[in-house]
Amino acid sequence: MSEQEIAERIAKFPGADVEVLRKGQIAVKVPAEKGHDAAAYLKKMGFAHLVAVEYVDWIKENEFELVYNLFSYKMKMRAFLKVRIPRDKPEYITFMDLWPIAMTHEREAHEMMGIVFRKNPNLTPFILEDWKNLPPMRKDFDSRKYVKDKYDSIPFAEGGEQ
Amino acid sequence: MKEVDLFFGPQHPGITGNFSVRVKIDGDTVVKAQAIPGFLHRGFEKLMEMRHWMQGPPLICRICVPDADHSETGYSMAVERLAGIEVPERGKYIRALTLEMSRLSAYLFYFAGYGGSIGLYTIAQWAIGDRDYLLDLYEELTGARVYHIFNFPGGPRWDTPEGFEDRVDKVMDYLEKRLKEYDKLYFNNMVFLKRSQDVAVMKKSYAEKMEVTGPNARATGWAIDVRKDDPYAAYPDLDFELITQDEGDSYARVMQRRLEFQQSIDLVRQITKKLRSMPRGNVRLIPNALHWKIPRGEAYAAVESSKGELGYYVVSDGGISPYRMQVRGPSISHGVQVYEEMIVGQRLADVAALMFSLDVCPPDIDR
Amino acid sequence: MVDDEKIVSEDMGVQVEKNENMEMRSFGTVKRWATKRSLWMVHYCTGCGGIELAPLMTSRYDMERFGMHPMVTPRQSDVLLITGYVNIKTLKRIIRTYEQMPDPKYVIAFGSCPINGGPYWDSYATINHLDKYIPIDLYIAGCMPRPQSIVRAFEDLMDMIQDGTADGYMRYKKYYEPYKANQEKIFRKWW
Amino acid sequence: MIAEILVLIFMPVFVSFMGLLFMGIQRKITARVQNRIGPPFYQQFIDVMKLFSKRENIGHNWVFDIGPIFAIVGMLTTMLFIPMGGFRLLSMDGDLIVVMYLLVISGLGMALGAGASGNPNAGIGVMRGLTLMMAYEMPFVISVLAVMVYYHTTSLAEIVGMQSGMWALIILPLSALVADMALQAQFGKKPFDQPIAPAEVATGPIVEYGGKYLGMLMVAHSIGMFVEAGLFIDIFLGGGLLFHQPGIIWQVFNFLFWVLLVFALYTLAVLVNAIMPRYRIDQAFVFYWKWPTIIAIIGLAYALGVSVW
Amino acid sequence: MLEFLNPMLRPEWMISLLFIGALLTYFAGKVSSALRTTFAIIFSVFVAFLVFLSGSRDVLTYWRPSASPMGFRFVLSINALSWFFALMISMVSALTIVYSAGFGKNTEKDNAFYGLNLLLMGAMLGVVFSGDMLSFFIFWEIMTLASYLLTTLAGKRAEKGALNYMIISTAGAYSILIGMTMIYTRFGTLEFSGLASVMGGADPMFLLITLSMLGIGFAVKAALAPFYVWAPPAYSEAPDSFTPVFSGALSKLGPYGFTLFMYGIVGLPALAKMGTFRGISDFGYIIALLGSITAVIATLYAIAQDDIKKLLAYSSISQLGYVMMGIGIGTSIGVAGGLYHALNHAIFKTTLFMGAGVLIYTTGSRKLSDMGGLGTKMPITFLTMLIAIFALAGIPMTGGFGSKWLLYEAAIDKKFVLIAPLAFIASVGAFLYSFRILQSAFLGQLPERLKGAKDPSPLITIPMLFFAGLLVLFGIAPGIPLGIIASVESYLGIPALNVSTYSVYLGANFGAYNAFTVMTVITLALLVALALFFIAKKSRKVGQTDTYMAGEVPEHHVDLYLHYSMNFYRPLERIFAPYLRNRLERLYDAFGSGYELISEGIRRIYTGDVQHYVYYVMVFLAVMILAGWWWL
Repeated sequence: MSEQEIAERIAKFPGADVEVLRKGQIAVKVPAEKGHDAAAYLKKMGFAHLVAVEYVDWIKENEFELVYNLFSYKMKMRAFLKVRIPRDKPEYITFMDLWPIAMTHEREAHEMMGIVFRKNPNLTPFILEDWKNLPPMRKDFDSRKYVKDKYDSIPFAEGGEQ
Repeated sequence: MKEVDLFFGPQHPGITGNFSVRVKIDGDTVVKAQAIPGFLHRGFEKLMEMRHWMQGPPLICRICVPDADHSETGYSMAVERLAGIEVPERGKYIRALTLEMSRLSAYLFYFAGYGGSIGLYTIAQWAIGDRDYLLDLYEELTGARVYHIFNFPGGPRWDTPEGFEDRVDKVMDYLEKRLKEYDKLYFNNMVFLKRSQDVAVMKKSYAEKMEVTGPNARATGWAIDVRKDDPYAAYPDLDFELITQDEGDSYARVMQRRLEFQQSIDLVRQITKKLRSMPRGNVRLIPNALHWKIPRGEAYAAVESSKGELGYYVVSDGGISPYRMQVRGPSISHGVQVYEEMIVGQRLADVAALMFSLDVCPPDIDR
Repeated sequence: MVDDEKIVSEDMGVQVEKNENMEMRSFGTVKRWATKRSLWMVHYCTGCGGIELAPLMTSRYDMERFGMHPMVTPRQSDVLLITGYVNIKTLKRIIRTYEQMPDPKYVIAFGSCPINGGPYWDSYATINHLDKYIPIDLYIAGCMPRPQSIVRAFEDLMDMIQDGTADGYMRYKKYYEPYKANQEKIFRKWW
Repeated sequence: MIAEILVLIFMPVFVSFMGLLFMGIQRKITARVQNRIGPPFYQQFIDVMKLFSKRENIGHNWVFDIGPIFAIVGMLTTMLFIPMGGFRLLSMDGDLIVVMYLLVISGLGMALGAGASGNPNAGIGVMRGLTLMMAYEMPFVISVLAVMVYYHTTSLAEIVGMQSGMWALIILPLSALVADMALQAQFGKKPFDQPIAPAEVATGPIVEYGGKYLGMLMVAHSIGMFVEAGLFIDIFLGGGLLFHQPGIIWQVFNFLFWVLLVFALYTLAVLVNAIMPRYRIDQAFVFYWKWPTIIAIIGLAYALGVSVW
Repeated sequence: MLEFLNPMLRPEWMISLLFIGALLTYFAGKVSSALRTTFAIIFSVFVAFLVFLSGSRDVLTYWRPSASPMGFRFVLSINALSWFFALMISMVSALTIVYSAGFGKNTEKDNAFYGLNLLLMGAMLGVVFSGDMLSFFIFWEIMTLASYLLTTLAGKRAEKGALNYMIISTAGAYSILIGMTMIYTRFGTLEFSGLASVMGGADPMFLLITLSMLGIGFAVKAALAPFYVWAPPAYSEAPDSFTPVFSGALSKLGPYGFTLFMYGIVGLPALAKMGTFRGISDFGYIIALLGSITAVIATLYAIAQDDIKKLLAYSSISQLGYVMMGIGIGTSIGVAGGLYHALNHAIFKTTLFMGAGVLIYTTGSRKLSDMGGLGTKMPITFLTMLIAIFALAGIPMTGGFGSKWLLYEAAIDKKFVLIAPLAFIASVGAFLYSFRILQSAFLGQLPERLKGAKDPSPLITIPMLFFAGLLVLFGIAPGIPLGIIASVESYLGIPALNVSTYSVYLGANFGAYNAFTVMTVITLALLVALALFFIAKKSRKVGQTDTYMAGEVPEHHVDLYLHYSMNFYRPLERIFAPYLRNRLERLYDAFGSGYELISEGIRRIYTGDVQHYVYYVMVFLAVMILAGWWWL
């Protein structure tokens, strides 16, 4: 099956905005409220594997984009299911019921981007420890400034040049 | 509850790298496990947003230390896809050569790790010692032992030196010879069989459910491999069949690597044969390294690293550096959730052994 | 938990030993020779440099020739190798491991990252100057340092031990307060 | 009398010296198996010296201190009750059973100290050690019993004396085989080093021991090597008596031969150690209670048959 | 100096004193608890002292021989054998009463507790002092009843165990009764001295049957396989301050019965007539084999216990198996080993149960996994229990080694290739379970809630220290107890053991054990080790949570638990679980539940408290016996 045929099949899902990116990669944009249904639809279609959950901070649009990176071993095809959620209220529903492994990916997205996934029971600190600042992957978190303020300002314990 | 807390890691010989698993044990049976990653977190994804496109490989190769070439190549491929660059034929072969050599050295590390975790230090010494021959080749080819920074967007940095293929073949012969000795010492060792057979069985359905990839998935009988499913570099032209095991236990996982080790040797030989017959010189398309703008869009590229599918999702807003880059480390599935679930009910003695047999690479979880 | 607090503040405080000089004169030479010829490292891969320790232990470089080999727990060890960049989460464990080691103890910082941050100089997750938090006896520059340079570093450390200049553990006691203050700025107090 | 006392004083010193030397040589041998050069043969002395000269030793409480002290006490005491080559030492004042019980002091004391460190790894290590002890004692006791039944004595000196014609190894080969299997676990070598498995329990009982504590344990271990191997030699290899003429020269030769046998036994264990992974503890237990025990029972039946009928 | 006590050094005095004391104590308790406790201590310690003093004498007492009804004569006597056991019993009982006074509880039950304890002590002394089978049996029954009642004092929880105990004991008692009747119908006398002269001539078949019948009764008390099922629940559920007596003293009456009848009355030559196996009687061999099997099975059970008292209960069964093994073997070495082990067991098991009581009192739990790290908080308890455990494990610094050594020597001497390995493996198992106590209770991490734990009052620690001291003394000088045992052996007509104060020597080509040399060498080695230890730098002490946790910081983890004690020997348990599925217990349970139904029915009819009934009956019996002696 070619990319076009698959894209047409996906496009049958109401509200789906399908785009063939390149060989073997299809992007599917759906409104946030339909994300879960679309994922279920894609899973049924054959995109049975959740490779990763990617998250992008589109600060200019004031939106977070969640990219569910799906793969079909049968069709040898990747589908990027994209949903956008508002930056002010970063909340979304978990996809754990479809793919249990989504728990770990969402845990990471929660920590790095501050997105809360409803019904995910395990949004505990994952990689960072005692992190009190803005979630680090957000565009408005300035790593260089943070380093300068936090680490570079510390004096050498035994004295000496900064 | 009186289940005892035991910490495996971060400072523990029973752990791969800098990682921690807190297990609760009842007697010597694990009843609960909690993987604690993050000790190697460097924020690559953030750092990449502050680097140029071409500054990627020097940084990104540090994601998984024993298997650095796959990290570079994955990133390079994602950028190539985004920019629409095609690597020259010879470049593809050299890329595949480095990848397979990287796989070999990672598998040697794997043999050493699993051997060490069940107490066979001799195999650890042998395997790491033999790995040095591969590192020598790398040094000759790239100038570095560990972080080669060799595979850039557009192709490898330079062509192979004169006579390199012969030296590679020599090392392959040596490794093949050594593999027979490994068989005697290790893979046919009675105690090794006892320790690994029927331990921590991963069923195929479970592997599919939890998105386990790479050799771990193939050891359950699930024939998946990015090299076949989403071919890259020179792999479409190379002749190899996927190897699978059916049992899915620790033994199958180790034997999977052992068989793939042999396969990789064969692949390297195929590549060197081809490289000899190819005209030298054209290995790379060189874009403007310092001010290379890549059109808006996003791309994903995955490579089959020694641990499983290592993927890069790169987003560009048309600027000189990535707008967003995200890594899908292979260990994110089998290192955290799968490990936590699989270790429950196993013996304390197998906590480390399972960690090594799954080949968890902590930095690709932490990034 | 309460005990720990007491112990650390009582015993880790400023307590440079009085008979330091006497020891140097009498048994010192032999003791220091023994110490330098039997440096046991903590088995701790804090960063990517851990990968080069494996070749170091095996046939080509074989550090056991110099009596060095990895030990499991800090109590048994003499040398703490900081192999590479130091994440703040790891830094805490490094400090705890370091404090659990008995004197004399030596710290070797490995690669360019602990010196000034290396390629991660602008990363929010790694610290840039390790010697702000624990005393370092020796740095090995490079990324990654080749095994030869590590061997060289150990030889240098041995020389430093022999002439008594590897005094990190004493400096840690002397500047205990500032070190602790610096550590406290990075993460919440646990000691 | 004075000569005897001198021997009694000399032996512990000599044995701990030789033990450390042997351990150094064995590290070298292991290194050769692993394609390495290995440490110098005197490395073990440097290590012990360093450990004793540590500027700081970290302990937990007084029970914790008991561990290494008892380890040395148990091993020293046991050693003096074992005939060593031509030297009988105190073996007339305690027989094989006394020795086998004295041998326990060391381990039990160590277990006490380890437990007092409050580290769960130590507790698990001790559990593994005791389980392993129960495992290997079964075949070991049966095979030693075969010797005791065959010679109808429990006195070590007597057993050694009665083997002047022919070693028990030749008369009771099955028992000797089993006892050597048990020796592997007594030495704490793979595949039976579960108590101190680094990747599993982080060296188990000695997890908290460093500095002088570890130094004392190393000394105790070096003596223990002689005790365990010496016991085997006395029971199965005729106490290493090569020459049966009286005279101090021959006695010294006998003693040297005995030391050589210890070295050979230890080397055998080390070579097996180098090429074996370790069992899980329950596998080790089942291993010992299965075939070695059956072989030992056959050996015992043979010994009984020969001696009674 | 103590001559004025001489008239009282008679068994009837001692027993009467205790029985009177029992009554006095019980009623004094109605007035004042302090008075009651004082009474109890005075009576018991005084009698124990009397027993100790009477050791030098060989007293044989007859009571009203002519006027007794039906021609029975009640005979009480002190001889080497009975004195040896009486000393053990009185020592354990008296010091346990002192020990229980240390807990200072004041409940109505305590009156019964002290009264019954004295009564039990009297009954036990009665058993060992009895010179005829009738009084032996009567005292035996009083003893059983008293101990049953004492067990039920622990409340509801103990009822089932106590009932089990009672039922099996009753069955055993019937068995004894049958044996007794058979002997009486055959010979027309029940006096031991008379029987001793005639039993030897009886035909082997008759001897086998009577000895077996009696043996079943004794085996029940000695908790020999397959009769041990009552012991673990009864020992473990009995009140904490009674278990020491139960396990330490009362259980020794089984071995006493065997020794008395096998060697004191029937005698070695007659036993040999029943058939021999390598020089010892078949009967003895079977007993020895059963003993060693008991030792192994109970050890395996003990390893798997988390309940400290249950662990010790199984350990008691196992150690009694050793005792029976020695007595069964019946050679000079064997009997000496058996009796010595009985003595040792009385001492160390009493200490251990006392220590267990202290631990339970301190921690409020019987589960080993609830304790931890108490070694530095309760050093005296720790040290005494440590010594007792060393004795239990047979470490050659304590008395426990000597007896085990003798037992092995006895087995090896006779080339018993079945018994010797079993005994040895059970002893290795003893290391395992005894270390479990140490590790779980005294070592490891101290739980937060036990931060305030400290050693108990001197009343409790002094008996424990006394026993621990005895164990060490025996460890240095095994000749002291073995000398007494040698005299017992010569009384029984068994060749006496060749002992000097410090060493045991078994014969030209056999082993030797010089405790003094061992102790000297250990001391010297200790000096060497201490020198090594103190030459090096003094160590800095760190807190218990400053321990290797793979670099992790404990404060970062909630509900951290670092004391490894639950399911301590899980790998072993996993291996043995299929083989130890309590098959025997289930059989008995089926039997017992039927019986329970019937007794429940009977209880309904009488509607009173069974305990009281039995207590009154017993007092009545005791009064009758006393009256019978003094006035009939």
